[in-house]
Amino acid sequence: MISSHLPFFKEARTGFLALFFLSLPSVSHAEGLDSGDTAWIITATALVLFMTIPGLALFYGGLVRTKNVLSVLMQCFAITALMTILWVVAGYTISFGEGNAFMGNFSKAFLAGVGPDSLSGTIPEILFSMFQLTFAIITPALIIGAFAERMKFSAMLLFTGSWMLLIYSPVCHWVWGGGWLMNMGALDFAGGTVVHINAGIAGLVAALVLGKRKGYPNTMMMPHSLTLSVVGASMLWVGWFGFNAGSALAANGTAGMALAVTQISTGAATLAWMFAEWIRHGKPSVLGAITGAVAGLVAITPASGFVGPMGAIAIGAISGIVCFISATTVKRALGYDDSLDAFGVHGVGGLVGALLTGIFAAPALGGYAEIPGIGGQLWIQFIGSAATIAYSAVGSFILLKIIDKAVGLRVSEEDEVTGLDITQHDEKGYNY
Amino acid sequence: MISSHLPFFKEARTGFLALFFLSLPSVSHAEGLDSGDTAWIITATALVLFMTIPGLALFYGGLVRTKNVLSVLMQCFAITALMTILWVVAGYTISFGEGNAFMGNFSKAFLAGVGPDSLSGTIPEILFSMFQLTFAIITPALIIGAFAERMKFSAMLLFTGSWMLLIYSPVCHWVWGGGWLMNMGALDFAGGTVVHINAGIAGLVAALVLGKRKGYPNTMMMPHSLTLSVVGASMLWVGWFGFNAGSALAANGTAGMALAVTQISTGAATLAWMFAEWIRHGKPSVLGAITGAVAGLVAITPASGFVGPMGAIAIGAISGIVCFISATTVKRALGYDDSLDAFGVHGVGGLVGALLTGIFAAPALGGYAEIPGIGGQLWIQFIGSAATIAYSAVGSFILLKIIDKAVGLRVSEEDEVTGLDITQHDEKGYNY
Amino acid sequence: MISSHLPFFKEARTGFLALFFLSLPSVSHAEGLDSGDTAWIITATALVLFMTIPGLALFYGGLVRTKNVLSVLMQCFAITALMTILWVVAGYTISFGEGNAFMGNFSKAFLAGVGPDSLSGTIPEILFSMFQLTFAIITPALIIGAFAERMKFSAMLLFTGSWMLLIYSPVCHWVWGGGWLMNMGALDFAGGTVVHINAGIAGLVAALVLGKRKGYPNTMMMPHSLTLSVVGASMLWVGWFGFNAGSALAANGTAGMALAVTQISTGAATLAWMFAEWIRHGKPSVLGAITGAVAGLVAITPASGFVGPMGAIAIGAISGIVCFISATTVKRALGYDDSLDAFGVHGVGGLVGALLTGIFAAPALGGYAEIPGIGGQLWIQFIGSAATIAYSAVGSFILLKIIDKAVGLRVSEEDEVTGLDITQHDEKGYNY
Amino acid sequence: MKYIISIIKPGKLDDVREALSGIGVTGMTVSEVKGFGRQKGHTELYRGAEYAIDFIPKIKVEVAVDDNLADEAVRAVASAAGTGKIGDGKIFLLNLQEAIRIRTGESGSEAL
Amino acid sequence: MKYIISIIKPGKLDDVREALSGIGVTGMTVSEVKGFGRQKGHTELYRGAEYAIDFIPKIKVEVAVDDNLADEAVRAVASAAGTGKIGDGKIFLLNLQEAIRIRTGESGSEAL
Amino acid sequence: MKYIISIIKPGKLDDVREALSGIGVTGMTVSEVKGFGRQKGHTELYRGAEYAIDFIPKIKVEVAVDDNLADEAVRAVASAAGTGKIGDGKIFLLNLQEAIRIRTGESGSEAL
Ligand SMILES: Nc1ncnc2c1ncn2[C@@H]1O[C@H](COP(=O)(O)OP(=O)(O)O)[C@@H](O)[C@H]1O
Ligand SMILES: Nc1ncnc2c1ncn2[C@@H]1O[C@H](COP(=O)(O)OP(=O)(O)O)[C@@H](O)[C@H]1O
Ligand SMILES: Nc1ncnc2c1ncn2[C@@H]1O[C@H](COP(=O)(O)OP(=O)(O)O)[C@@H](O)[C@H]1O
Repeated sequence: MISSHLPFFKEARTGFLALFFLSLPSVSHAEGLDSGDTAWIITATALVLFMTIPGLALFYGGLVRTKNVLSVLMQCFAITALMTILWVVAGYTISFGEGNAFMGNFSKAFLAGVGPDSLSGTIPEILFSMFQLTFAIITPALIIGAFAERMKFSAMLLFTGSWMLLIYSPVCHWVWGGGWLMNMGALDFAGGTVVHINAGIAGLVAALVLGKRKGYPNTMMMPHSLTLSVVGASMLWVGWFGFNAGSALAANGTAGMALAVTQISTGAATLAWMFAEWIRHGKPSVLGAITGAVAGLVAITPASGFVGPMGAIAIGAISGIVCFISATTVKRALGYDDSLDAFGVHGVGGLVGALLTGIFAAPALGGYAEIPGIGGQLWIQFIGSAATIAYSAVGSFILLKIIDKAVGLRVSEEDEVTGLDITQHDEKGYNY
Repeated sequence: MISSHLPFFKEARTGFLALFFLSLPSVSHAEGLDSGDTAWIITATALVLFMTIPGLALFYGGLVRTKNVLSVLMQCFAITALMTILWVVAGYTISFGEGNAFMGNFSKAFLAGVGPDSLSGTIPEILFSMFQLTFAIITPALIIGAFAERMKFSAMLLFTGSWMLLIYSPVCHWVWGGGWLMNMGALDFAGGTVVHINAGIAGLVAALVLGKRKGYPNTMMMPHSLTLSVVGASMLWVGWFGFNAGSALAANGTAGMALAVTQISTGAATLAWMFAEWIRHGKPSVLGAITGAVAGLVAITPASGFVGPMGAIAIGAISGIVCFISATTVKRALGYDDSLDAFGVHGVGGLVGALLTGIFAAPALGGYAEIPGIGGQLWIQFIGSAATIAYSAVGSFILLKIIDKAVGLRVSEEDEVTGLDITQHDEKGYNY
Repeated sequence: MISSHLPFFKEARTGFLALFFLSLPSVSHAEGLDSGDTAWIITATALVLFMTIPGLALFYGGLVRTKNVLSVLMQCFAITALMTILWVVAGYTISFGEGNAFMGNFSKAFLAGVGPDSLSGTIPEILFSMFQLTFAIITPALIIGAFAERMKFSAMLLFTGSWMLLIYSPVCHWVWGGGWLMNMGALDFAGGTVVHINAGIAGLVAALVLGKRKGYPNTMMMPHSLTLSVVGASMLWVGWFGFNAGSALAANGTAGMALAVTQISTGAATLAWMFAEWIRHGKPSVLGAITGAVAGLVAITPASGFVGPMGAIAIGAISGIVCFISATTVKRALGYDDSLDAFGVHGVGGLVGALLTGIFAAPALGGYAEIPGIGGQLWIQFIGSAATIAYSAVGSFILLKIIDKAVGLRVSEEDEVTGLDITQHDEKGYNY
Repeated sequence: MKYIISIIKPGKLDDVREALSGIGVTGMTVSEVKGFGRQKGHTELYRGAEYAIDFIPKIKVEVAVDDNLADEAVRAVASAAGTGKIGDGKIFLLNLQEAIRIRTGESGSEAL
Repeated sequence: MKYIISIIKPGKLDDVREALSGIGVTGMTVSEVKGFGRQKGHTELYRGAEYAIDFIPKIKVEVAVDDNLADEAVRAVASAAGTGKIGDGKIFLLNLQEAIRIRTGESGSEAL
Repeated sequence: MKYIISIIKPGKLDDVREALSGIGVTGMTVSEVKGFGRQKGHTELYRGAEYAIDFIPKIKVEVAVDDNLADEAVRAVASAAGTGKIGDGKIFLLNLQEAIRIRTGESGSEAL
């Protein structure tokens, strides 16, 4: 059993590798705890929670029409609460329990055996489980962008809850919990496949199953407050340091580099989208700049512990352009209604990032991972992405169909016109 | 004299126990400083400040009517500034100066002797004093929810300032500064009595002394922006990690567990309130969900270093239901106008938490405190709560009456109708 | 070569002193890394980024008229992206490359040689470079307050980008990168000259070169949302802990004291401005309170590692009063249109702070710096400020004139009336 | 038919609505306006300068009524909105030539 | 000339605008209003209490038209705004004495 | 009595208010509206698509005046609001049958 405080281990190729071994029931050895690493991961946990509430809530909330703003905020907030309980009950153990190559066993259901003294590497395991929880919160929350403005609140709870347990947690186990993708050598530092491809594909499927919003695409559906969306995007940017640099699970050089490439990729993607739009439409839009930033954040996520500053510029710039095309031209051409571009940005950006990680992680290109050649690694990255896409698509489709039968997915047309705030919650976002 | 870097001491039953001993004038021994603990407490200090501005300011600010939004923001902001100076001058020394069982002496007035090299346990004492300051800021700020929309700004400054020095600081000394409740073994990890019961009771008294808002309860007084309130509640949730996990005063397993139970209790309370309201009124409201979250945060506060995940679920669920009843049915029945439910959530939630701490801290129930049996501890918890209620109620009443005589507590009816923003500050919250 | 982990060095008179030596190409010695210090500086980096987006963006965004809110948010956001790339390319090496007394050389262009293992003192150099980047982002962002509501977006990008490389980075080198002011013994812990005087003067020059907004000063130009501005100011306050306490580059007593004096100065300045206005105009305004807070934050910045609590009260109170006068009476008298008081608060507050640092850093006045007598230090502080003022004024003027010739600085009068949101970005801040 | 435009205090809308419903008015349209009459506004502060704000928030209530209800409607509004204090508001009565209910196409007083 | 005030559903503005443009109306003024007629409002929840909100958001469209266009304009609005459901709205027709185009000083039907 | 409805540019409200006060008008009601006439709107961008926004923000000023003040009031508004550019606005004059001051119950021109 490898001890987690060996230096090379902290810089290991997969951010969460340590956990697989160390999350086994273990006697307390608080001497192995590093207060600096612990300090950083407590903070990172706060940052990633902050990404969902209020970060993502505001980003998405600003983009919908006034009559639906509360519904979006409420969905993010309720997801945060619901995933917390489900994670404690079963999500954590499915993801990080010992188990087999496909899912964890139930040895850690209800966080059994995770006391204040159990360690995961150099940090308390209870802290590790909470850090991971924040990922299990934001991933289903990302999906809601695809079906915003038309799904029933009850159906949304059922879908995101079951999705987290049955889709997210197994994929998390594959990649970070000692499952088959981890063993195959797939590189996913902070969640390109687990989080972004996974959520993006689920969003696309949900958008297709639910159908378009009434009036789409002919009616203008302008964001009711881009001001809020800019605030939300800014919070996502800042919080993403917790996401990516936190995935080092330590306060060390890998964390520092993960933070740096996150910042650099995001800067590059923001500029890329902005200039692409400026050239194409004559003006750079604010919505473009902030969406570009999110694209850059998404794309660097799987790569963040493995690439250097130059790789970050490349990944950022490419993802900015590709997502610009996918969220505008492609979406318009294909005609599905991914309301807030959950698929167009997270799905597509996650895929771009997962594949480019296989390229720019190479030491020859300024990366820091030991990989079996760019071609070989690309193939592994492709397998990881394809498996996630397939599992997420099929699984999400089945869940949606079952819930549709059970309670109905979509609000009535009249309720959609009135808005979800009044019809689902008897409240309004603003009473000026 | 017990050295604070002994492991058992960091996990001591009262989060701030170390301080009583270590805040004595001490020679600098910077070798005792732990950079990881210090890193976390700096961050925690930032997080708890963030809870008040902008967190609580937004939560409360969104709940009032448009014409009073600035008054609420201004009250939170001015309280932050005022408490800072008063704490430096006398609050810190009353709370944590050596003194007797009831209050500290004035040896640390003006932070005398608290240089960059003095330590409090493993962190700089100056940092400890600032971390504690953030508690002394948010506690009076919580009270303003009870008298929102009708108190004079001048009276508010006088009341909160004198209250912090004369009510908060002594109670802080009782519980954390080496006073009688600490010695009796009262468990209050992060401020169930000191902060929440204390502020909640002061709020109730203030609401009664000031009387109802004109038009209450017949006129609808809808929150002018639930959007802002959701943002504020989200910030409170995130910031509360600083509050509770910071109260471990170290980056260790206790901090990790405090963070975890905070998250879990809040999730449980959010869901509890949400489903309770869903069942009772047919729809889950956003205001309910976010208030439920705050109730869960409040109730877990005293328990956070002592209970485990299962205790957290219980405390969260119970506080969610109890506060739902207290802020709706009970308030309506009794007829007082606690504008933003400072008492209904913080007072009641704090009491629920203080008592349940005595139960779920028991190792038999998954807790981590050495207690003299559940019954014995419950009795101690009851004494602590009762003493705080009595002192806060009487003290607040006297202060309010004196200030009413001196400058008048309440704005004129006409000013109340016009709104506090224009009448107290000659400004408006929005000029769209 | 002095090793940076000697205790006295961490408390060195110039916060960033360590870097000059340690940022030389160095072999990896990860054993020198302190995880606690690293944890804190990662967090501090997040906090300072948070100051710009969304902090400053909201503070400034709330102060403009509805039709220009997005333009301000977009400027802050685009600056964040642009500076990130420019800093990686050349800004970092101009600031912290070895070079001469006036600027760094290009040895670190594209962050050459800054891998995950290079250290800067006890933290990874890549982290140090990112922490510094956040300063290189906020400084040009501060300037936009001076020319808000009238500058072309394209001109703004050209100006802030070239200004960061040609004005900010050299001054940064002078003071923190081993340049002449550092060698002379100028005290600037976290950026009184480098950041605030520098940005404030550039803002004044820009306000003069661009001219007044149409209608100024006769038309009322009320902040469209003081609510947002209070939120922004609150975020600045919290984030500033990263700015000042982060400049200790370690989690130690100096960081703790820097945090404390930041808090105390800000409290004092808030109250000072508030009471000054209350006395003069009969009511304390919210805009006054939050601007006072910013003034206090600005003024304590250069002093934050060197002064004690009493010095902080003095610096805060003085800066609150002086900035109150400069942003109201003086601005009105001189007639320039510094839209959001970038000069009146940052320029003036920075100067007040830079000079008072020379006084209150003296151990006799409760400070912690070894200085050559108050008079001598004041003279050095004066030289540092004067040099920054001169260089920034002349340099900014030249850049503005060149850009005016190239693309034009100011939007057409019609576009100014319509608002920058529609004319520069084809979007609106709100669609309620 | 008459078209009655009333400018009232914001807090009086509920009373006015009830008074009108009471006499059988089944529909009305309201909007937020600002105005001034004898009642003066307030002062706002910006960067130490005081600005006089002339306009005060008011509510505008529009109802179309049959001729025989007009007087009663005016009286109902006046008594419901009145406090005897400055700023109580005004009522304006215009002649309404035609009214149409879009849903049914009914016109004239049947449409009200 | 006639002054036509139409209260329509928010989602129907574009249709109404096009219908009016179609018959040659070259200008109009719209505002956000709230109202009720036969259509009732909704319920809002606050701290466990339910409040009935009577008023529903509507759009008010005002157009001044020449006499000979008036009937056609009313018909255009009615058919563009109608869905046959409750809440479709109302049209009110007032007599317009004079219209002036500020820019040119033109008056009467030339000003429209 | 006359009821004068003026649609003006947002930036012109202060001038119009002063002009009207200058000729002895003691009250008025304003509201925010959107409209179009000859002046066209602007374009807004969303996800790479451009949308034409027809409506431009305007201010609607309503004043009730005595008959003998009507012409003067119209002229005052016209000259204060005019810039000679497209989008200057329009003035509509309606006949006002009755006006009531709620506070006192005064009616007719005394109520203005
Ligand atoms: N002549 C007028 N024309 C249009 N609106 C008016 C006029 N006079 C008053 N109003 C409207 O009525 C509101 C109430 O007027 P108020 O100050 O109560 O008048 P008074 O003091 O004469 O009763 C004003 O705010 C304004 O909106
Ligand atoms: N008598 C009236 N006076 C003024 N406005 C009216 C009147 N009746 C209806 N309205 C306006 O028309 C809107 C639509 O009315 P609606 O409920 O469709 O009436 P109906 O059911 O009679 O067709 C209402 O919301 C209100 O704004
Ligand atoms: N026929 C009309 N009916 C109602 N409002 C009108 C009409 N024509 C113009 N308006 C209003 O007047 C405003 C200004 O019109 P404008 O474009 O200046 O007209 P013009 O170019 O004919 O002078 C418009 O935005 C609209 O609100």
